[in-house]
Amino acid sequence: MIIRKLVYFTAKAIQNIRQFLLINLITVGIISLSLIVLSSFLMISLTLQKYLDTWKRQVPVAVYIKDGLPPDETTAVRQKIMNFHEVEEVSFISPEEAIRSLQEIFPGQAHVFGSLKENPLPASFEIRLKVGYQSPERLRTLAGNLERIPGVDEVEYAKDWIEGYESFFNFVNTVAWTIGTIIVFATIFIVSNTIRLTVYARREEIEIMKLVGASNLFIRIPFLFEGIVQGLLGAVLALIALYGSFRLCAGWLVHQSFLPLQYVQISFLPLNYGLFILIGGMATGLLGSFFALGRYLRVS
Amino acid sequence: MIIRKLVYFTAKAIQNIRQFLLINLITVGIISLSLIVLSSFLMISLTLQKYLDTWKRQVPVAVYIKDGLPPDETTAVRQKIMNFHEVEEVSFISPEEAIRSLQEIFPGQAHVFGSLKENPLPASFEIRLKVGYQSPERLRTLAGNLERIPGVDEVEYAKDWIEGYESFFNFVNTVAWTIGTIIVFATIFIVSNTIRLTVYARREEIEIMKLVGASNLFIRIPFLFEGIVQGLLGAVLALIALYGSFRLCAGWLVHQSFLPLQYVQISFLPLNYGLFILIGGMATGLLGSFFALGRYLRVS
Amino acid sequence: MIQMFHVYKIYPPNYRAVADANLKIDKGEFVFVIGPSGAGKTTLLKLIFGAEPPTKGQIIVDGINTVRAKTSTIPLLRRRVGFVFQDFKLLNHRSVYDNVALALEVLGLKKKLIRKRVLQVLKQVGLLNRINAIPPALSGGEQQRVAIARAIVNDPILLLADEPTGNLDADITKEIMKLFKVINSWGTTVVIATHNKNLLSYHPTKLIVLKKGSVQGVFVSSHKNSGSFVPQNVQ
Amino acid sequence: MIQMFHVYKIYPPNYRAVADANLKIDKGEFVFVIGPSGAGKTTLLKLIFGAEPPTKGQIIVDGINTVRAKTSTIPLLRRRVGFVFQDFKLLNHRSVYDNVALALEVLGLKKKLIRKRVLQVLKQVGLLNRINAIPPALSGGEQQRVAIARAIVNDPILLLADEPTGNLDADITKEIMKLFKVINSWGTTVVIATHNKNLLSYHPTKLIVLKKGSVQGVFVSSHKNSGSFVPQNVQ
Ligand SMILES: Nc1ncnc2c1ncn2[C@@H]1O[C@H](COP(=O)(O)OP(=O)(O)OP(=O)(O)O)[C@@H](O)[C@H]1O
Ligand SMILES: Nc1ncnc2c1ncn2[C@@H]1O[C@H](COP(=O)(O)OP(=O)(O)OP(=O)(O)O)[C@@H](O)[C@H]1O
Ligand SMILES: [Mg+2]
Ligand SMILES: [Mg+2]
Repeated sequence: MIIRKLVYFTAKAIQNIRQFLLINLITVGIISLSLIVLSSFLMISLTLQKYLDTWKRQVPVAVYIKDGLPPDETTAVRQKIMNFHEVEEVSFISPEEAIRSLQEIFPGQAHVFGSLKENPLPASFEIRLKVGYQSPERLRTLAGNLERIPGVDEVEYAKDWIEGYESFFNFVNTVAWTIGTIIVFATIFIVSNTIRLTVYARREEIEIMKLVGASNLFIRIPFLFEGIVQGLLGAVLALIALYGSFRLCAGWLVHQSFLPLQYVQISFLPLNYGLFILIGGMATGLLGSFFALGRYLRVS
Repeated sequence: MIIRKLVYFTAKAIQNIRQFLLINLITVGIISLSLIVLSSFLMISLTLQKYLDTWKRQVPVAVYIKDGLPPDETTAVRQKIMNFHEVEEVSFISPEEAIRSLQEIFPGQAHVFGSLKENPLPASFEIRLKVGYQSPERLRTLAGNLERIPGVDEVEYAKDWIEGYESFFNFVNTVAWTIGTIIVFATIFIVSNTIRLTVYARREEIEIMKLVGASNLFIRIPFLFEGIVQGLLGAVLALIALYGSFRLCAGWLVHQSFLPLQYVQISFLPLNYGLFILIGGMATGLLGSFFALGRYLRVS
Repeated sequence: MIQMFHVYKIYPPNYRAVADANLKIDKGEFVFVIGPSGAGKTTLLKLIFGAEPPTKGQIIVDGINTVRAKTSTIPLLRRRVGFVFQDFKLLNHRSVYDNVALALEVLGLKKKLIRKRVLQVLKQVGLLNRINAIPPALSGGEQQRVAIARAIVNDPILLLADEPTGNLDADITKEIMKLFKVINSWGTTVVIATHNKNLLSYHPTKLIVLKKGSVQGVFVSSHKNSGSFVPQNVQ
Repeated sequence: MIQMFHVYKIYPPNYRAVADANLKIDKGEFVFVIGPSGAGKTTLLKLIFGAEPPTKGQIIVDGINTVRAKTSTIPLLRRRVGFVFQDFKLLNHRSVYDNVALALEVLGLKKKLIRKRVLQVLKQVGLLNRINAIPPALSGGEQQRVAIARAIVNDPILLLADEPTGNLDADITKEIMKLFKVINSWGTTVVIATHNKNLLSYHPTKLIVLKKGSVQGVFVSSHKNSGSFVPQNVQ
């Protein structure tokens, strides 16, 4: 019984889609384009975040060691640093290495540094942190803790830079969420109202169905099926179009000498986002049909 | 005669809008939302560009002067630097100032620098460039030219940084153009197809007009008027909504301690962009109606 | 079968389509509603069908008070009532077959059963050759016959036919009226609204005369198939 | 006024609605087209009106070959021809007044002139009291009269009326037919398609009998208003 009804309603929905082909194509097109805008936005803001993340990962923390610390104590300091769970990698920078990199930074003054009687620079450990531990507060606490290790003279990191970065990141994030929310709402509004227009164009059909004694459910179900199919088709088309242009763009971008691509791979939408688009498309189609019908089902 | 026709068609368009109020409201809503997405995107990418521009403006170029250059020759160098039209501002950094800023950069080693017998650092001029002269190539040529000034030892600028920045900027730009183009096309597609759906819902009207001997132009003009009015209304609503939320957001953002806002003011769409939205809305409405009608006017 | 008590239908702003109608139609009757254009015939039928709510008064159809009934019972009633609409109300994008089948699909019948019954009825109205055409590709008379087929396909207990032969020639009119008579003889109450006085030769059991929304008189056949009427007092 | 040469109308896939029609209707004639449901009456009228292109053959209306004419001349012809459609074809969202006025608006007349003429015609068909109603709020007969009003409002040189009294009672039918007669007496050629043989009492000058798409015969009144017909050979 239930299977027979399911078959019946599916057949009806397919029949409807074929009979109102133009209307359905337009609806699917609009759903698809709305979702393309939404998901290309998602994709790009994800890439941007990844990009900013790699930047962040590069923030080094320098732990300067007291002048003339014996080697075994230096090793002990290294061990203690390693014990912090925030720490990903530690590398030792001898005073010679330090002056060499300073010379690299000021190549014009290479001779000046070379002529120094005494190396003024201390030895240090350069620390790379794990992802997610680069916020200004976390860094401040970590620096304080590191400074308390015996044998450590001073801890330094690009404080200004990390704070500037953080605010920039927040800014980009806020912007992304704002646009994202606008786009999501716009998509829902546009899709549901597009469906409303198609239902408007078919209001006589609904009226006639009511006149032959069809229950609201009987009228509604094929429309809901249709909405789901439209939403699903729209989402699938959107994902296909996105994937196609992603392959094209990714191929092209790799050949451009943009710096970021050395660090970040532009990646396609992760699986869960793809599913989100699919389910979102179906849900909007379904709910759009549901609400669009309300108005016409209420009249006797 | 023409005025009478204009009055007639305007009256028809208004009558149509009133008689198909729901349809028109939906269309206006969809146009409006599409334009909101488009223009909030425009607004934000403009703000981002402004933000990146202020960053760029801060790139300093350092011109190191030969050791022990007499004051009058130093002045001559300054004069020659000033003659470059790229240069916006020149400031002299004495060796003492240089070491002081070095001490600031390495506060832990302050005593080390203090104990130096001889100041190893040369005097320099720090140059700020005018906007638009910060591309890597331009900087390279400028540096070469500056180096050829007699009395100049070496020219330095954050080469890596500027190239990294440039590629980031290009990346953001490409992304913005890509999304922008997608959104523009999506808007046009959605608006024109929404209008197509409304025309579909009214195809009988068109058929009847043809049967009483109306020319295609006679049928078309009220629809075009309607399209223009819908587009214009949609654009106006979009701009109002944008301006409203801009005021709200701007007020809220100022109270957030995001760094960028110290440098950049989020500004509303410039006048020409606003006009672009208005005219774009009208044009999409007009063309949407024009093409939507084609199909139904062709049948006899 | 049908009872109306002081029924008014006043269309906005203030147009009296039906005023103070009191009627009683018994099960198995064959009733004509006649009156000039605009008299309120269609409105009266729509009131019985629950397609328009009355402004005032009570209507009882097959024991159901359509004014007070829950909205969910109206569809149930309609599945047992056939209505031939004056403007046909056919689905323009569906074939003749689908249009007629619709009335059985809402009953949830099996496909095979539906097919058998639909073909049978389409044969009765002489449309077997147009089975796959859509209504806009039919002549006026053919559309009207589709509407008739849809109204009778589900063996209704009550058939409301609004000007069912307005687009039919004399021969087909005769066929259709015979069909209605047959259906009536099987127990279906039949109410036909028409302006065509020629149809009176088909011996109604009751004749309701409308004029400007008022029931001018109800005439009841003195004995079956007599064709002569005597005034009747309705309660 | 109208000439048809070997006109065929074959609807897809292969349905002969009109086959080998040869007709000649002169200016000022009062013609009936009769035939059973589905005979091709509506199709014939639509062919004359240019609403459907013939599959084969030539049609000349008022000196214009509608088959070969540029698409831009068809609207010009239609402005001089009135058509009462069997399904009315009224704008459902426009008032009765607007529907009738439309036929004058396409002529580009002044508002005042339009108003005068529309009110005059609506009075003739007895609809002055329903002037602001929209068609869905009218009875079937009222809608039909709006369609008639729209067809005659622009003083057409040719009036094509498809079943114009199918929804009208005897009294109003008489009024409308009288109106058609008056219009005809002013020089308008009138062609009425109907299945209602009663209308023959209105003395056509020519009677075209259709059956299954073929012209079975053309009968011409032997002398004016005689009501008797003799067969005519059409070229
Ligand atoms: N929805 C409506 N809104 C306003 N007035 C209406 C509506 N429906 C019908 N009327 C008016 O009510 C009156 C009766 O209409 P109804 O359709 O019942 O007449 P009828 O007897 O069926 O006439 P006909 O023989 O012409 O079909 C008419 O004058 C009509 O204009
Ligand atoms: N668009 C169409 N496509 C296919 N067949 C059509 C179309 N229009 C009409 N027909 C068929 O052509 C035949 C003649 O139709 P037409 O409307 O001319 O008949 P009619 O004489 O006006 O009949 P009625 O008296 O019932 O209105 C009918 O059988 C009809 O089904
Ligand atoms: Mg009626
Ligand atoms: Mg016909």
